[in-house]
Amino acid sequence: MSAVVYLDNAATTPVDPRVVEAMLECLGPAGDFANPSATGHEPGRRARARVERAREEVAGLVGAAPGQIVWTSGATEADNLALFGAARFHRSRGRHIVTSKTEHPAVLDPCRQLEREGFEVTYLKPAADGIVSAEQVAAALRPDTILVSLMHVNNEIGVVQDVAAVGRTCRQRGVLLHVDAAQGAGKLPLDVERDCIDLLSLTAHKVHGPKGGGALCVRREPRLGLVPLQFGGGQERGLRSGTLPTHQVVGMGRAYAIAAAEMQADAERIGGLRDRLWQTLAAVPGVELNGHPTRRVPGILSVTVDGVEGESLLFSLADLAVASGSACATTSAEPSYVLRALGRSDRLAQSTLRLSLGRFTTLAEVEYAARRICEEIERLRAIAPEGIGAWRR
Amino acid sequence: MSAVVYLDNAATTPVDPRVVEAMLECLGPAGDFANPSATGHEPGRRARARVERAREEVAGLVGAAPGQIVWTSGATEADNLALFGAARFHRSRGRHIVTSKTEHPAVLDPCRQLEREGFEVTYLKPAADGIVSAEQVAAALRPDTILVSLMHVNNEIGVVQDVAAVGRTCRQRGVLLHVDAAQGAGKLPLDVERDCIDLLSLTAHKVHGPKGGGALCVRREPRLGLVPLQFGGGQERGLRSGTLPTHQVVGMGRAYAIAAAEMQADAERIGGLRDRLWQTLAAVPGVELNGHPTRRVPGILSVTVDGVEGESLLFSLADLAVASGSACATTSAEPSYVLRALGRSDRLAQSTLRLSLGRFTTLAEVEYAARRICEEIERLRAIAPEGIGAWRR
Amino acid sequence: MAAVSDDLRYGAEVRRRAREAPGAGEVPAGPDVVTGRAGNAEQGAVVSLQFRISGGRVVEGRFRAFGCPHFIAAASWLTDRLRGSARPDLEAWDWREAADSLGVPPAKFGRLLTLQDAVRDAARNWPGAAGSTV
Amino acid sequence: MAAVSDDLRYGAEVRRRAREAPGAGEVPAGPDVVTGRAGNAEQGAVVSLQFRISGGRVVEGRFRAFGCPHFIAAASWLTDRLRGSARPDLEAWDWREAADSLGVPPAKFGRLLTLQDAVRDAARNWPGAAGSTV
Ligand SMILES: Cc1ncc(COP(=O)(O)O)c(C=O)c1O
Ligand SMILES: Cc1ncc(COP(=O)(O)O)c(C=O)c1O
Repeated sequence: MSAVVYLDNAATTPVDPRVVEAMLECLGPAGDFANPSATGHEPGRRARARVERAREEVAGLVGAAPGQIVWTSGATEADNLALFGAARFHRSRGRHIVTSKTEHPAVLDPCRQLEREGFEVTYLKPAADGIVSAEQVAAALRPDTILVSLMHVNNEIGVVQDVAAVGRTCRQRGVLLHVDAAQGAGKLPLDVERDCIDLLSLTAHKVHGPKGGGALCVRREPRLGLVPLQFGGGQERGLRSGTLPTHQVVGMGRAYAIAAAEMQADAERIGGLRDRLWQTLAAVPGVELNGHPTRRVPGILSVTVDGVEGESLLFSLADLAVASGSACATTSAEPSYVLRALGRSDRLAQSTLRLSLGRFTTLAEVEYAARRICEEIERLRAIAPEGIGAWRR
Repeated sequence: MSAVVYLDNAATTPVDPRVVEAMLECLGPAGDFANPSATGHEPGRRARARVERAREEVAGLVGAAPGQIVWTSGATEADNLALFGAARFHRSRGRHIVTSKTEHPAVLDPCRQLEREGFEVTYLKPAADGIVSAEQVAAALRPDTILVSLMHVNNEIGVVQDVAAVGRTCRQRGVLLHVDAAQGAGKLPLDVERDCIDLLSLTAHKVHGPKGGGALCVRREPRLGLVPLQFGGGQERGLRSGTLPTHQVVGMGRAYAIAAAEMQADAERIGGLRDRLWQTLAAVPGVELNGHPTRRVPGILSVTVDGVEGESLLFSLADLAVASGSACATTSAEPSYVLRALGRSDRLAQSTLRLSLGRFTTLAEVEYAARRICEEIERLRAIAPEGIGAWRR
Repeated sequence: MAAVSDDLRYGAEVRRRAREAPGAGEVPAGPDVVTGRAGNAEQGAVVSLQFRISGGRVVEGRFRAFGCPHFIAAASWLTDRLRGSARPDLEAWDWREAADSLGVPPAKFGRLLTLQDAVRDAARNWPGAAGSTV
Repeated sequence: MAAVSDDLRYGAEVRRRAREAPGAGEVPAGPDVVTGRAGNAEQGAVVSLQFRISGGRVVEGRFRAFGCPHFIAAASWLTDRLRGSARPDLEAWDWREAADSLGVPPAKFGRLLTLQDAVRDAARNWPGAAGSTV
């Protein structure tokens, strides 16, 4: 086992041992491993009952009814199903979509594909603090706008959008709202009813559930039509065919139930650790926070370090598992498009660390990480030529 | 725990404890749980290494190179990606597709959707033994045919198609061949190179791997273009975006490696149990085998029982987990379209049991099941009016 | 190998009757026995009912059935239910009573109609005139 | 907290030099010291090289670098590599030698060119005429 301090919980989290336990109950020959669609026999009915309990757990976390949950293989599939499904179903009503420049690729790439299929997409530019205002959204709506897609919590910088305000705007204007809540669900309260969210993308693995488990929460009343992405056995009311992976669904349910119960305590503890980390780093000249200072999820801290080259900083911190750009994409030397949209130069975007904390992050780890980051900033600056960056006041 | 004898391994299998062990190594905080795309840090590289090892294991089972494997959420997604991906990419070359009437819904339903999108599909009718001949396929090919999709092993009756002969035919005629090997991979030898298979759908959960893990094996030389179903982070060379579920992929790899090593022994043992079951049932008047008598996978036995109503037979066998129609679909009273295509009447199609065996099926279970089935056939016939069916010679 | 959890598509009484089939078989043949049949194997439901009549009333009933568990259970239930009935009772018997008593789902109502047909057939075959005391 | 497995994008020598940066710093100032600079922070690579010259040959080298691990490692490596070199050696030095010796991937070749520029710059700044014995 490694001694690396794991601070990449925004990329993925370890599965909570309580979730592992629930998953294990659905795997081996003695467990509830059966096909939940095989309700003609008892093992199938037991698996089905577990899947339906998980549906209640996931729905419960976001204020939805169980019947609104469509299981998917993750938020990428949920985002794709929401965007392609709604756009293709409603294309006769209009072909304009509104989103933002700082969405996850699981939203942006389907938007680009929809552009190829004849849709028009407006990409809103957030303010320098990462926030897209409801007024900006309202101003972008057109008579042929059918869908707005705005994320809840940004995966790179952790800022939280005011999806409730955007939801009210969209509802008034009769436009569907899709929210990618991959990073926020289970960490901050969400309520699809109160916030007028028509489509909500969820994933298990950002909140100590299994990777490969997700859901799209779909408005039921009035019924919202979607064209499926995957056709076959007709599972999930025909919206998403494919054998339901009992252990994955059950793991997601357990992870969401735990998140619901422990959200406040986790948020306080993790937020406290993040503040501590930030206080230490903020004392280093030339270190800046990315994104709004207070409208943020507890676990994500994005800092830009002037006067230090990003790849060398990461290399030097090999004892920390941290991210630079979006860790969801395959490693690439491209500067983060999110930080660019916020106005960071290419150089500064590349000299950015995303430190993301989770339920298993300890104070000792955070203190170690803070010390190591300060050390390496100092070391790299010491070997750099003078006059790089603007950090030496 | 239940005392039900599980004979529904064609619907899904329990996960082999050795596979569970491999999956467990990728779940908890001490394991290789990281995001395999996060190769900027060591936990990510460890996860990536495991994913790549699994890719070799899965490719190895079907004679492919690791780079041909695209991970999916199962065979449903693999089938959809193959059909939609190839059809949409190659639509300028032609819009005709050939398949059979006895394919899985994960093939038939995308075909129906493609018909709505302007494609034309020929559905070949197999012979009464379930076999579609290469000559039939050849005769259906047209100048505008771009794709043939034929399954390897049928999920309801277990017959094995001669995909090698069909592959040679398609290769000669320059038409792509997709094979759904969900039921056959790991149970019978398969070789995409030798058999000229351009696209091969795989799933883990029919061979004691986890549900929700699958792959599409895609020909590399010459490169075969596909339009993705899911867009996002660009994983899997852009063909299938979404965070790779390390534990699922690793579980599939382990399941396939075990299947490769134990295929022959499993086939002999399971085939022997199936023969034993069949010998007992064949002695009952009015019990008939569905599908070709010898070209079959070891684990699936489909029998039609004349003079007994299907739902009551299943109900009476509540201590056995067996299937009647296709267990992949949600329970429905429709007679199986596969058995109908083979010429069975609605009544006889409904009076059919699919008994499917797996690695954990024991001789005692098979003997118990055989006895119970004979008992219930006798009991139900005893309470039925005279003259139902043709079974009393 | 027991301890199987119940399939809730079938109510408790349906389960018991479909499993044990009380009343299955024939009434010993005789001039006091009336038979009613209905159904079609191709449509998945065939039933024959036999009642022994005494004093113008059913004193014993038996059934044979080919069909789903609800259908078998309803036929079995009928053999009890119609004990003591006179011919007009059989003529008036309505399948909805079986649906209510046994909790049969709407998808199966057609089969209960088959059962009603068999009861009507038995009434038609009632020995002698209405009210005859065999 | 050690025992980290190695990141194989970086060869062993690159890892050692990028971590320990042997040769980082300045040569004590003096008329026998030559400096070469190149690069641009916006493009992610800036280097300055200092060599102390004696008898027309480099006798000591130091570097400062802002850039990726390969770039830092290559600058460090140069301070050793060019010891004993005369001005024409600096003029002729080719970045490919660093690429080969350190196993630098093609995506990083541009940065090695920056390093070559700095070496050329040092050659231009060589004290006195070619062959002068400072
Ligand atoms: C905001 C956001 N949306 C979507 C995704 C994709 O979700 P998944 O990993 O479940 O495919 C991620 C992370 O990967 C994310 O952070
Ligand atoms: C022949 C066949 N194809 C496809 C599938 C669908 O695969 P999955 O369950 O992995 O979605 C199945 C079984 O469910 C199958 O038997």
